[in-house]
Amino acid sequence: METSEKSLRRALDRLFVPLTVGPTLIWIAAIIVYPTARLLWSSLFWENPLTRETEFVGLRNFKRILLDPGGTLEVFNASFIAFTKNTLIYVGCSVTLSFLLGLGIAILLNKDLKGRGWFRTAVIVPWILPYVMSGLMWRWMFEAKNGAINGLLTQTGLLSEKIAFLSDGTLAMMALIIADIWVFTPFIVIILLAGLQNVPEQLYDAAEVDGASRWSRFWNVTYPFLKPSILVALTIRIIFDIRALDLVWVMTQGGPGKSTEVWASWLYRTSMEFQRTGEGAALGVIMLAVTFAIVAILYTIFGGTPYDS
Amino acid sequence: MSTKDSPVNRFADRLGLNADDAWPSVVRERLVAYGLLLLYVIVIWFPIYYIFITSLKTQGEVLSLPITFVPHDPTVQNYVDIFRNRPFEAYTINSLIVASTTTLICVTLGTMTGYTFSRYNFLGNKALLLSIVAARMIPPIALIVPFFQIMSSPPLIGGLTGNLTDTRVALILTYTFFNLPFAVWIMKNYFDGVPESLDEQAQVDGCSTWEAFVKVVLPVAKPGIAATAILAFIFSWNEFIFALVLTRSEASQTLPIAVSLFVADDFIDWSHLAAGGMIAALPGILFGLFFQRYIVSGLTQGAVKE
Amino acid sequence: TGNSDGGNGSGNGNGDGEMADEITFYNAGSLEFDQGTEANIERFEEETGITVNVNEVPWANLKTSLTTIFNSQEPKVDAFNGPTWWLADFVNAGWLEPLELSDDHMSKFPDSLVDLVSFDGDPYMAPEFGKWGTYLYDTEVVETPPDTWDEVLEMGPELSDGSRSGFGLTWADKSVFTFKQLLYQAGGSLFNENNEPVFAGDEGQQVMEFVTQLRDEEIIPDGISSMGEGAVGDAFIAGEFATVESWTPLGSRAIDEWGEERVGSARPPAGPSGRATFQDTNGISISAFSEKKAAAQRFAEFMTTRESCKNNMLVEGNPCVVPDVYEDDEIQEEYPSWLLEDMKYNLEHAMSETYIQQPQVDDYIDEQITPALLGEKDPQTALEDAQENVTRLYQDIGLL
Amino acid sequence: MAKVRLDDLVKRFDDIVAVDGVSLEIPDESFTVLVGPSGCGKTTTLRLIAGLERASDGTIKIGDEVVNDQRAYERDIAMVFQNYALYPHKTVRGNMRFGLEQQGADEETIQERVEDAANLLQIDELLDRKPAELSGGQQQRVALGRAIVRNPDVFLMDEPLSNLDAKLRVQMRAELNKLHDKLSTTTVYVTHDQVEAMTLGDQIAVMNDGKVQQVGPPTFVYSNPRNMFVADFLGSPSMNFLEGTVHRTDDGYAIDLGAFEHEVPDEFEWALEGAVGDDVVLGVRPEDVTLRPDGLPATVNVVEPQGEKTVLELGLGNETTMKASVEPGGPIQVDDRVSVEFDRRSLHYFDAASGESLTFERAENEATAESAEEEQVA
Amino acid sequence: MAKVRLDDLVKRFDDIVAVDGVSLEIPDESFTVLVGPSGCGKTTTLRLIAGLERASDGTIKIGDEVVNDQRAYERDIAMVFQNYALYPHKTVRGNMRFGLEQQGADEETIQERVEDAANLLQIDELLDRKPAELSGGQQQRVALGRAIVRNPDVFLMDEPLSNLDAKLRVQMRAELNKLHDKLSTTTVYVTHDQVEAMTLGDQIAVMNDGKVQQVGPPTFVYSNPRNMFVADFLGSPSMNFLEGTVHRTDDGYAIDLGAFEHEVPDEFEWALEGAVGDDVVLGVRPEDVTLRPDGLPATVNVVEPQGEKTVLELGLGNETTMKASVEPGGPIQVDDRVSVEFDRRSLHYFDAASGESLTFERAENEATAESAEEEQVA
Ligand SMILES: Nc1ncnc2c1ncn2[C@@H]1O[C@H](COP(=O)(O)OP(=O)(O)OP(=O)(O)O)[C@@H](O)[C@H]1O
Ligand SMILES: Nc1ncnc2c1ncn2[C@@H]1O[C@H](COP(=O)(O)OP(=O)(O)OP(=O)(O)O)[C@@H](O)[C@H]1O
Ligand SMILES: [Mg+2]
Ligand SMILES: [Mg+2]
Repeated sequence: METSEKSLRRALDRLFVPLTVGPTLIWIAAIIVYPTARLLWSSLFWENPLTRETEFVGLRNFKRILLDPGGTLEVFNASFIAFTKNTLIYVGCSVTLSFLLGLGIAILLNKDLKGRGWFRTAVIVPWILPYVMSGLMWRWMFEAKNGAINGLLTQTGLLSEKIAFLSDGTLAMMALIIADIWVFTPFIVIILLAGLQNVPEQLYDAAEVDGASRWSRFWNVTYPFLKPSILVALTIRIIFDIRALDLVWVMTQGGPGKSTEVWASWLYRTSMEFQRTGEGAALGVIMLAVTFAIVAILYTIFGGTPYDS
Repeated sequence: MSTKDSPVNRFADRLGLNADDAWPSVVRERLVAYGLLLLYVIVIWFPIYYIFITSLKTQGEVLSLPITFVPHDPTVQNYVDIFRNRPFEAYTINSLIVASTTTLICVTLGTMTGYTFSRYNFLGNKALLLSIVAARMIPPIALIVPFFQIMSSPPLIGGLTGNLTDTRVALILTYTFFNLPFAVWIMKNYFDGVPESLDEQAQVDGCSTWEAFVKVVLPVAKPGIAATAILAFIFSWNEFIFALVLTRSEASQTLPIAVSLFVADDFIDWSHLAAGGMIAALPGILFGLFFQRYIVSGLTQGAVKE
Repeated sequence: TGNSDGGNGSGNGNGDGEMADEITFYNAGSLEFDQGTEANIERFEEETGITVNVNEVPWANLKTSLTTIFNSQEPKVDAFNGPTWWLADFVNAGWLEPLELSDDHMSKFPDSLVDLVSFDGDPYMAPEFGKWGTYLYDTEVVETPPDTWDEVLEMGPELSDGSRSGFGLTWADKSVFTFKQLLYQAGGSLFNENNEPVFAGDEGQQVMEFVTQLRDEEIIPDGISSMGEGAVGDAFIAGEFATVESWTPLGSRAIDEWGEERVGSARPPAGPSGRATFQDTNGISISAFSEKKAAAQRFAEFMTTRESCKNNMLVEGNPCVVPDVYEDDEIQEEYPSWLLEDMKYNLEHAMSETYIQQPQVDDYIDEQITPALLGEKDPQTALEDAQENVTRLYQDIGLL
Repeated sequence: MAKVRLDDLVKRFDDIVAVDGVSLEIPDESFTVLVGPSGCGKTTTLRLIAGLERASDGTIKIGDEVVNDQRAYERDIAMVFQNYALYPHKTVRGNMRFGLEQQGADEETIQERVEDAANLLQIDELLDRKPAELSGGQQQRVALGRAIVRNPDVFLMDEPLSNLDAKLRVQMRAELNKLHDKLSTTTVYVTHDQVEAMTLGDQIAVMNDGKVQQVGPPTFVYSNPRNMFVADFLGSPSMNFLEGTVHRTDDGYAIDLGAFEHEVPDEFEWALEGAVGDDVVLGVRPEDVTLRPDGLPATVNVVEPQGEKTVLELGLGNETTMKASVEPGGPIQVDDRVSVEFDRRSLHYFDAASGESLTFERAENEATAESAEEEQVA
Repeated sequence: MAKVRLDDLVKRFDDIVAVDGVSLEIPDESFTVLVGPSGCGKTTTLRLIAGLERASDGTIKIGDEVVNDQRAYERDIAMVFQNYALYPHKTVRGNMRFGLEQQGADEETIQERVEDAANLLQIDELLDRKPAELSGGQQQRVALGRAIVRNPDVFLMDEPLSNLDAKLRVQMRAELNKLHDKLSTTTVYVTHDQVEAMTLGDQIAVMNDGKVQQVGPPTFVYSNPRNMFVADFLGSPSMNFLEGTVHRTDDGYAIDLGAFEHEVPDEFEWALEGAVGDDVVLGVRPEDVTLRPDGLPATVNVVEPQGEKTVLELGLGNETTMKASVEPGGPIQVDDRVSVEFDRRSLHYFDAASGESLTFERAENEATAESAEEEQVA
């Protein structure tokens, strides 16, 4: 009796690893591996929207997404070029600007200030609000007639005419970028702040004793330690922005015209609205590849810690 | 010091702005830092303020000009309306169920798996861990089609009738996709920081591996679990795109969808939208105010480590 | 197009005989913004005792939702409110139940509209309310509105100055609708009887030429916004356009903002072939998989009676698709008669086409003509590219 | 309480052999200290005894039972970790109770034992605090208390004092001593601090490179190191080593140490008999180097006053330096010329090639004989 | 090189007064050690001299200049930190160059100085490695090298050896000594290790609670502590303290210590003249407690053999215990009854209330007189 209890205990103990890891692996296989496999699979098929029949088409979906259908005048599909450009502008501007802003705020927050906790709380909040709510909130801010920005600008006399921000391609992109910066800067702040706090305090002292100026201290002490955080901040930020649809969807739906159509909204539209699931999947695969490529590039630039030899 | 014991000086003292104990340039820097931070906070909170006051305005005031930055006649009518005229109760309940179930699953699995990854050197654990990290990089939007297909095809297992679209189950399954790898990662990094000698002490004290895990490691890991749970909850609570694709009725629609429903083809009901938005934003704001520490630590554990 | 849903449910479905006491109705967006529909549903519930469970789905998501439900043949939805663009696809897939609407019921709509919603002689959608072309001008700037395209081009430069453009064209967010309206005015169409795209023909070229001239003469503003954005309405109201070719709801909105005096209405400037406008109707259809078809039929009929139509226009201002209603006293009281007269005229001259994969086709056209209209692409090539894409799509599908 | 016996114990981690054939008898009620430099395998040995690692080879006996296959929770041991490993979420009382609760002891016993241990360690007043509210020394006591209440067969301690500051460490050392006198539980104690080892152990086992170099009572090992490693490791400053070649002289043996010639005293001649012509190493502890007239001439290079003693670094000839520990307060200054002599009784000779002591064997035999005598007397 | 002078230096952190009126003269070319228990303000004092903290009050002079308002980078100092604070991403060379680069030195000078310093410290071969590839001792050398190349007015060192293991620490201590002999740069050195302080300093300043307790040459301070704190802090094991009341006897003074009566030797009578009836504390260092027949009877409680010496804990009477440091290898065992005597020359008397030494004043005067004499001779 007692021995059987003992041996049961021992048996359970032996099974600790499979029992704790197994369910998660199965779960992940079901929820990540399987869909990913399906994505790759369906990128090779065409589904007839009328008959719902599927047909293996090889790489045709990729060709349709990437290349000029006629193949006569231009090599690349005009939409692909246009939306890639939009995506580049959107991701490029918002990542760059939010990174610089976030770095500044992180440096300020890293100072020995009383009430730092409160500032940090206040700074974080935009990131943890639902994107839909943030997107709509900014749509409301930019609204042509009753929006707060037009209100502020005209009621203070800075502007004589109200601007229909979201009706103009360039301004709409700008509005999107601003909203994106608003939402994601806190993330940069948190990550960079963690990096800043990793810098051993004594190195600053050492540099000061060594006679280093502020700028020299930043490059010689702060930056090497910040690099891993920069890597994380940029990687996550960029791959997040490439995939992020929420803000675009609620603020502009890719409009006006297609001036804010980015890869994510294009993918959504292609597969959900036009039911071209094969091409949507192909686009998904392309995004996947680009994401991994970007991560690889960022790693080569910012990879490694200051302690690496 | 006592000669200038005015309230202003004492306040400056509290903020570390007293030039007596610090270098003048440091004091100047601090002053500038306070100024800039304050400005930044005001700027980024202004939209939240604006949508908040919009939620307290009548529709008339919202649409009237000039724009008011303090509501003339603040009212909670919008909040009452959305709960009375629209199924906001159902949306809220959906959001709560989906977010908390997802959190529960992710925390349970993430904790167990994270612990084992942190402590054991089993066959292929490095590769498995790496693939979990890689899984976090898959753009969810790319998987929207497969998810949609899977959820809308008849279930493989179980005797449930119909497919999973428009059920909370579909959302929960989907959200674990975002959150589970993240949870495993946070918890693994957290456990890496819990001295292994604690588990060993527990074993020496007569605990089997399971008992040591449950009785000693888990209680010690509470802050890590809290961080994981809060982030998983927030992510699930806020998610929009998958909910948009996978839900279609109040049987499963969550608050973000509910808020987007105020956007009609040619008209947006801003005052009610604002009220709905504030409800949807509530957990975020509350968590931000009270659990900022956990959010930051979870994020840094989950993102920065290695 | 094969219509095989006869055997699918309606014949032997239990729904036909007894009347269910509730139905599920999918509505695009929240009912709150469809007060007309809401009011009519209330009336329906009162009169019939059938409860209508309204399911609000975001507009952008409605088609996906319905597609999934129909794909899995679920009886989740009985009736829904949608635009005509999906009709062809849905009917083709056998997802919709033909409506049992009497000739009497249907004959009150303009013929072109009845054509639009009928396949093989059966109506599949009961037209509920519509949006179609309208032409408005600012009486403070324009005395006599231009009557033809040529006159637009003539008068345009005078009407335009620094902050104002002479002519605005808009169908909210859909430049392709603008294109279609002009195409019909030029006497063209997107497709011929054999489902072959023909919009790159002469008429299409005339449209592109016309618009290009407008741009060259700076009669329409530069930039994308001029080509398709609800905000053109805002701009018109802000006084940035002397005249605007837009859609019906803008009329009542302008009157609300400006008062009746300032708003001028006219029939659209005639193109080479006439004054056709573009019809974009919303209506009610019934799922082939519904288990409550009888009640749903009753609902579809009720919601589209003359009475309901009128009511909807009174409550919400949704333009009614029954020409007769524009003579009605109550309506006459609510809106200025000169506006009603033009609306009725335009309704009766509205044109439209239904075709397979309409959103996709429209997107192909849109994606080509937008750069063309912005001067970034040769109009001829653009139309041809679009046509080529559509052709390829139809070949893929097996229509061609 | 029980004796512990390790036989040819081996533990490999991948390529590393952390413990390389350790055989060790830990008598019942003894206080055995494993001492050695960092990385020599002390901790691993202790963890093998605890059951926290599984032996790659060899056997571990606790009492008369081979416990190789038992996990830690199945063995009746208690362990004190270097960082104390107190459960941060439990109070001191909770920490101390936990082991007993796991054993299923009844409430009464638990309370009694906890009270007793707390009394013994003078932590009664801390029972309701959490570990974070305790000082290092107090945490240390709680960790001990947690082990004591269990009343296990064996106590295992892994550098339990190394996180304490110097004063406290000295104090706790004395308390550990008293505690063991009181409880007499078999204890295996790991440290890399030779003073701690010498002070605490009934028996010390000096380890290096995964192997036990020498086992024995501390003073015996100190004065009779088996090889150069042990000689060097114990004692601070370390033993001075002088290398040279043995040759015969008229009245015995001498070693040519370069700077001077060392005549081997009569009592060590037996050891060098077989080593003529070999390289040997003479070992002299600094405290056995005394300043006395008529000795070897030397120059003072460094003077390190340490309070109770002063350590000199002396230069003999050009290359050779050695340390001497002298009475403090003398007038000696850097660059003074002095004359030194070695305490003849405490000289050590090692084989230069193997590092093995040449004098050890006889010393051990003598010790064994002595203890045998003692036992007979007792 | 320059002397450093602190006058009434105060540093407050919010409510904490970390440095509380420190006045200290650090002569040019001296090696001054600040020593004291954890938290006593040593580091803060050093950082004030470095210019890493701003003084709340008082003045700091380097050379003849008041530097209170200069930041660290404006002062000509170099600092060695406890954990070395090497730039982990720079090579050893890069680390050593950095300070000179920042000063704008020309390439030639930089290379020359780096080479020289590397030679001096025997780290030439490590110049192209990164800190992570170095052992603790090597890192320590690099940190020193970084300071040396600067050729500053003052070296500041904050526990530079505390991260090294015992053997290495002893070795580096000797090297620091030699280095200072060679370079003669004024050095301020912080440690909490009294042995280190005694060994290294020309002058030690014992600190406690933000105040300097005593300044002087190490051996002088060791044998003439100004108060009980200093007496207790220096020496291991610590000085034994025995408290009692002074009363007159026929031929002088005696102190009733409970367990026994202590007769004050003649040479200390002057110190106790004014203390009759007061509570005083007798201080005896363990090495001054000798086992000799006909002394005070005592019982051995604990025997701690430490190799070169053995420490005994002795019980005198019921309550009083004291430690004695005796020659190792004796036959003494626990519970033996022994008899002890104190070395009469090395007794210390303190006022029990204030802790101040009663004998210190005269000792200081004597020392001053002596050194004045010496100076006259020189
Ligand atoms: N889990 C492990 N995996 C791989 N190698 C290990 C492991 N544990 C210990 N080792 C190696 O085994 C050797 C002995 O380690 P051990 O911890 O027993 O030394 P130690 O004597 O306790 O040293 P210290 O005084 O530094 O604690 C070392 O080389 C160490 O690196
Ligand atoms: N930046 C600071 N802010 C607040 N208090 C401080 C700060 N630096 C030091 N203190 C406090 O000042 C006192 C003296 O600290 P300091 O570091 O000088 O001690 P220390 O003698 O160097 O001790 P240790 O040996 O532990 O290094 C301590 O009580 C410490 O807590
Ligand atoms: Mg160890
Ligand atoms: Mg310090």
